[in-house]
Amino acid sequence: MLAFIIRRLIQSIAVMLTVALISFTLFQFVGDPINNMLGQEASRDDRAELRQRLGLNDPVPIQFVRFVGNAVRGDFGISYRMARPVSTVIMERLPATLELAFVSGLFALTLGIVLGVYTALKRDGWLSNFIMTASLVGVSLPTFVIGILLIYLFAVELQWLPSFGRGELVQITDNWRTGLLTESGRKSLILPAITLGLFQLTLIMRLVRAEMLEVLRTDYIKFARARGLSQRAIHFHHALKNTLLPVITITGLQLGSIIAFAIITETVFQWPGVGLLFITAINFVDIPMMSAYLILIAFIFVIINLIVDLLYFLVDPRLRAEKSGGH
Amino acid sequence: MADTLLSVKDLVVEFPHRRGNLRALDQISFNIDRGEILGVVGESGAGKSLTGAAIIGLLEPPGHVAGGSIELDGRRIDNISAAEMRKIRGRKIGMVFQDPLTSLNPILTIADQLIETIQVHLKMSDKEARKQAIKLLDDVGIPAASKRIDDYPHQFSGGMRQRVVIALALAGEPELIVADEPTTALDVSVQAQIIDVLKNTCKEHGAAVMLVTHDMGVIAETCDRVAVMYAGRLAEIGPVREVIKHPKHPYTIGLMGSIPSLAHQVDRLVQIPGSMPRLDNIPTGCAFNPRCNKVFDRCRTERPDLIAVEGNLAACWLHAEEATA
Amino acid sequence: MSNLIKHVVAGVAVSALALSVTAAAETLRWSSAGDSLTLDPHAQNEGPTHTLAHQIYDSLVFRNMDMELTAGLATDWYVTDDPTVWEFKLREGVTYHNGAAFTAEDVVFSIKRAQHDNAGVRGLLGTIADVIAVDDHTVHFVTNGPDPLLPNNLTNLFMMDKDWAEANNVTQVQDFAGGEETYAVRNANGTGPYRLVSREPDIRTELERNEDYWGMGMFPLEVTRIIHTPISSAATRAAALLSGEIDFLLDPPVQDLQRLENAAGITVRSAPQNRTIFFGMDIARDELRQSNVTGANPFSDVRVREAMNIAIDREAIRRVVMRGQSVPAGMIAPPFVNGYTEELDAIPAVDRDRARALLAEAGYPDGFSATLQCPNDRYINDEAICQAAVSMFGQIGLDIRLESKTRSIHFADLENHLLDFYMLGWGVPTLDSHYVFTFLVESQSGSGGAFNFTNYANAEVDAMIQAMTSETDLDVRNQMIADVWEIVQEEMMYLPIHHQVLNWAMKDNIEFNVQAEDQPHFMYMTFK
Amino acid sequence: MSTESKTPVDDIKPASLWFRIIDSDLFNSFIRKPVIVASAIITLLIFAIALFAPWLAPHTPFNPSSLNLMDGFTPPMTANEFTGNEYLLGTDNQGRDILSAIMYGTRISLFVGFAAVGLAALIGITLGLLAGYKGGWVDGLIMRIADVQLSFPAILLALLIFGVARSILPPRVMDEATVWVLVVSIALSDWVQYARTVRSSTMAEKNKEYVQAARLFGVPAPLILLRHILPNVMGPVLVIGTIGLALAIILESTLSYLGVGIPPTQPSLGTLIRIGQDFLFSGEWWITLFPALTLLTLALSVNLLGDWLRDALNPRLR
Repeated sequence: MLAFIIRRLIQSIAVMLTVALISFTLFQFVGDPINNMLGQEASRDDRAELRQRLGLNDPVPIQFVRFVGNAVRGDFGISYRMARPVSTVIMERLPATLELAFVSGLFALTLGIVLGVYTALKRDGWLSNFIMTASLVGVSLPTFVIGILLIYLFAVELQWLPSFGRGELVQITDNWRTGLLTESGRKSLILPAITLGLFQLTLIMRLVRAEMLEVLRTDYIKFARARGLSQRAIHFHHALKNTLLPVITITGLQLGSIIAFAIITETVFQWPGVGLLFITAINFVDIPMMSAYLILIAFIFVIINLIVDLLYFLVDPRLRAEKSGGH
Repeated sequence: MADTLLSVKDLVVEFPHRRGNLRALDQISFNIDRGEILGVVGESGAGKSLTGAAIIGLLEPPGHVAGGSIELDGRRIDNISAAEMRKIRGRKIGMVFQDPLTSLNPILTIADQLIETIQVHLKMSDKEARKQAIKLLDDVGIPAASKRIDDYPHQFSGGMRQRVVIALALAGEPELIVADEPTTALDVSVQAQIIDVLKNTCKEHGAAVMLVTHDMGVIAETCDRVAVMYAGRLAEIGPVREVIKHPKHPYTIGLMGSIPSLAHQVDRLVQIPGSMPRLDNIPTGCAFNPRCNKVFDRCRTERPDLIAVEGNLAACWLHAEEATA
Repeated sequence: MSNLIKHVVAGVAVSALALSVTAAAETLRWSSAGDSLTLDPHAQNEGPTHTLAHQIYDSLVFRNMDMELTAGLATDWYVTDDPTVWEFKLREGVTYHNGAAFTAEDVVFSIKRAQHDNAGVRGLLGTIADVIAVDDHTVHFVTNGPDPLLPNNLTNLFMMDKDWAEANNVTQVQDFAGGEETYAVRNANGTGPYRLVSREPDIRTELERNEDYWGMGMFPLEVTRIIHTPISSAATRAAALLSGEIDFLLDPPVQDLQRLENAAGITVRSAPQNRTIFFGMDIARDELRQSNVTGANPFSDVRVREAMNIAIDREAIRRVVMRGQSVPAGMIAPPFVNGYTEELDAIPAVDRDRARALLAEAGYPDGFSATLQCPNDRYINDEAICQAAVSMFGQIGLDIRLESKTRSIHFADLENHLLDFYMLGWGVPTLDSHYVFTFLVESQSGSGGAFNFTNYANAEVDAMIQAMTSETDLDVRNQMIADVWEIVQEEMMYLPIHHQVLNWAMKDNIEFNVQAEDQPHFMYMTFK
Repeated sequence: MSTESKTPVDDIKPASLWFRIIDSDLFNSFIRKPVIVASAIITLLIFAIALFAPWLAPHTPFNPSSLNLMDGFTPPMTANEFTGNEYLLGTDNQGRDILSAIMYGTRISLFVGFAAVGLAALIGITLGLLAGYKGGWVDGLIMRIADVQLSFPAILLALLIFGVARSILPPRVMDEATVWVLVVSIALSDWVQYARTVRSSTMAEKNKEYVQAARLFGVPAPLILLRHILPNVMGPVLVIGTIGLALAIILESTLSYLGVGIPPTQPSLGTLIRIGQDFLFSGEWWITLFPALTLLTLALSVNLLGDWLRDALNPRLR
């Protein structure tokens, strides 16, 4: 067990280093921050001098070592654009993204599992077929189009739900402000969460359905039937549990993608999270902000992967036995 | 004569197919008495397993019973509702599958699966059910049953798992166990043990057994009677000694002749030229007629019914005159 | 635009408007694409940053909603007998939001702070040699040579409290490389009409009326609370106003103006903006970087430039791309800039036949290929304008490829002199043509020609442009301006497209005129 | 077919994918589902229109000099108020005929989709076969690379690759390479699926007797992989590929939305939608609606086909 965790940790660190290298290298190529930091009308001398002070003239390897060293300490420097420490800004914005990702993940997961199980059990029912086809519509349109259509319908035409932002927030800790505790906050969450979760919902639903169909064909389900167990016990006690095991892995990765795909949703709904921060950073070539975001995403992925592995470990008795050396 | 537990009459099972219905079982008739062990033997695809599945009501759709009847304790069970059938499965008829490695749910403990099954059929408290479960495991020969009961399936060897499967099949105290090739997937060294366990525990629990197998040796040692199937039809049925010593159907004769020693298995009849016809291509008359060395005209046009010959029943026109004589 | 007063030199004290402040508490929820970058008033020289600063801080003078130079913290200003010294009389009895008094010492401190290396606004103060507090309410600005335009450069220069800055260790402007953020980035203590209640950068900024404001009674000040939420997506911005979630939208997307105008309860107001959009060409290189012509630079032939100039259908761009929201331009300066004339701004007639003939004359009967570089998120419909232009150039036989990029990359490429043919927009905050010349026409040397990427260099023109800075005789100076414009129009290294038109969309109970600098001073806003 | 007409219907093991495709069961399950037949017809129709766009389209939307700006924003089947021109599906903000733009745009989108899927499959299959067949450190290395790749979601990866390409390629090259950069971006974010599937199938296949026998006969490894193992893993690859095609087309349009896609002078379907969505509130609905409907129809049909194919090729679900 310990060996397993250590091995995974080492792998994770290797992944993180690679990502750091990639994101660092990338920004050696992209845009020039100086132009954004100084106004359009600054003179050439001003620019050269700022470049020198930011260390942009140092050899690349030195810049990288400095970068990794600082990153480990959570120091990604000062945002070129906001003139504030990147890590502080990200910590302020992260709760918004996590809240959105969490709610849309929950939406995708619960509805995805319910619909997946339903369509698997009623494989040839008209409602199942309808759900299966309708779900494809959701993945056949780009997210931004869906978001704009939702805004048009629910915000502009019906005026039921807000078109942007997080609504009223409640301060919980210094950095964490939540919209979940106010009505306007919850209302503001609905459209972005649906927009963001729709794609994952379809994926999870289809995955659950396929897995469930596979499981329902296994011998142990047949044997359970032959023992006269009730339909419910077979579907939900025996089949569902086995179905959800592989779903955990995929869903974990999906949760990571949700955070990344939030870039689009946050842009459409002006959701003040890290995705919007990233897009703004790209436009302003705010290199410290961009690299911090990339590393953050990779970090979240690595953490989710670790958690998924451990969860799998706890849930699946076969793995547990293997890794702990059996009886 | 002991009383009849199961009575199968003219059972027909069909699979709809775009080239017409395929008859997988064609007018099968036989009885099983209480406490009796009936062996069912035949080549792959002869319909042995299908017969078992039809009895317990677990035909894979689109397969379905298209004719005849199945009676348990004098009550028809082939046309009852799914809910009623569920009450019979496990409680009246238990089933043992071929592969113990896949028959057990990998993520539930043995206790979970056993207790759940017991409580579905018998009114028992958790504590009683657990006691009963341990007893069942004891019965099927699991050492240290009270400790091992909380293990997961993967912690048992193949043979041990099949014992667990037998325990599970017996958990609802059924009167009939359908054992579908219960030893095929197992290591040769434990096959005999498992057959013993099956035979003895069923006897102790008063359950009759329908034992589907390839293994004539097992049939000879274990069964009271044996049924021989060919191309979805019953070729011959009778007491085990009679069928082995004095087979009446040319197919059975070939079958017995092909076995140098009884310990051998019958997978393919090397001594009879040709192979079993496919379901969409069964000849008219006797299904065996293209391969039969005693074939005559009637065999090619008219399908023989089971005819009583010296204590056996055989579906062969060779015996038609004897019977009527 | 003739009614716009073109005060360039002399300042006028604003006549006190006898207005009673309405008691009704009005909260204004407004939005725009971008947010202020920092609360530090001297750190950035950028529109949205100044917009917020104008609500919280005051400058000595500012441009009101009609672009008139208006008295802010200074009540009077004039050149002393020494032409290199400006005297500013300061308003008395003004206090900061924290209660401290505003004095001449603060002016000296603020100007010195704004001249620091880290200050983004220091470019505006290049001519100031020294600032001296004569007494508590008199300040002298000493300039390097006469600077008749000095007050024009002070409209976005905000006054900070020296004691507050010292107490919070923000006597210097934030240094980006320095590590920590400074107190002034997120906190403010101004003398302005509104005080800061809370601020989350890029998310939400809330202000409340400063009840002790010196301008109480002089300005309407009907808005008591201001909540700003930036929205970057154009469609969402429009949706927010349509759904009633905001009251005022600074930059409605032009394509949605019709829809907003037609919506019940919403009105759109417009005015010409102080910004002209144009194409520039590198005319000095021997050979273009991206062209099928080798060994020659087609853009260096004035006939080619003229052919391209008359190939552009500016009227079609105005009508279709801009939805009528632009003024086709013949010069790079809007009407309220000193030096503007209608003759210079007249647009050439579209004449494709003559354009082809000119090209043939120049030796390109079959046209040539080149690349046009455009930003796609800087100016109103910038990319669409370029696309339209490419198709118009195509119609006279030129094979122009379009490359559009985000503004940061576009300007970086420009800055690095990588572009043959590019789009640029230019505003004239000083309202004087010299600003245009020194950035766009003067040859690249020292501080001159910082945005002259055409590489146009004409020593005679340079001399005239430099002479303008110290010429105190207005008529002579204006003649210089007219002369330079004539040369610029002849050389055609720039192809002007149009002057942008500003549109502000708001609930129709709001009375608020569009300011040509795109700077809303919310204290002027009134409600029906 | 004729030689196989006597082939018994069930449970004989087909020798290869091609056999399975020709096998009448697949065809039958196809014919019996009208929705699937319709999807296939629509998909083929869209493919054909895209392929023959230069001959079918009424205008040449990618030639800027053929556009008349004054034709801009012409509603469908209505004469333009200045020029009097009429277009079946209207025009966009540049006066481009929407119908022709859709035809050409679909061509680009499909090209990107096919090329990306092809490249992803090529990389994925090669690495998957290698990992599954060789095992050991080769396997370990390839799967670790896959892990790193997975920690970057597709969209971020594509943004990154695009950013790098844009800065290191000279502008002229980049302009011509945009489509290919997009293809590579999407392919690199998508190959892992193929690799994983192929790897596990390969590991299962390589221990089968026929492969062992081929090995004993001294058949070289590449030949074993190509002749014996590859055909057996093509089924799942085909399914992933079909659904991947739809995903690639959508991803392309999303990247366009974020500003790193195909330039608007030669718009793909996604770019058209992105341009058009600016005009959604202003009443020019046709600019975005028709391309969006085309994309929806195409992606839906392809997805339905992929779905059906997955079920049909999976013997356990048959």
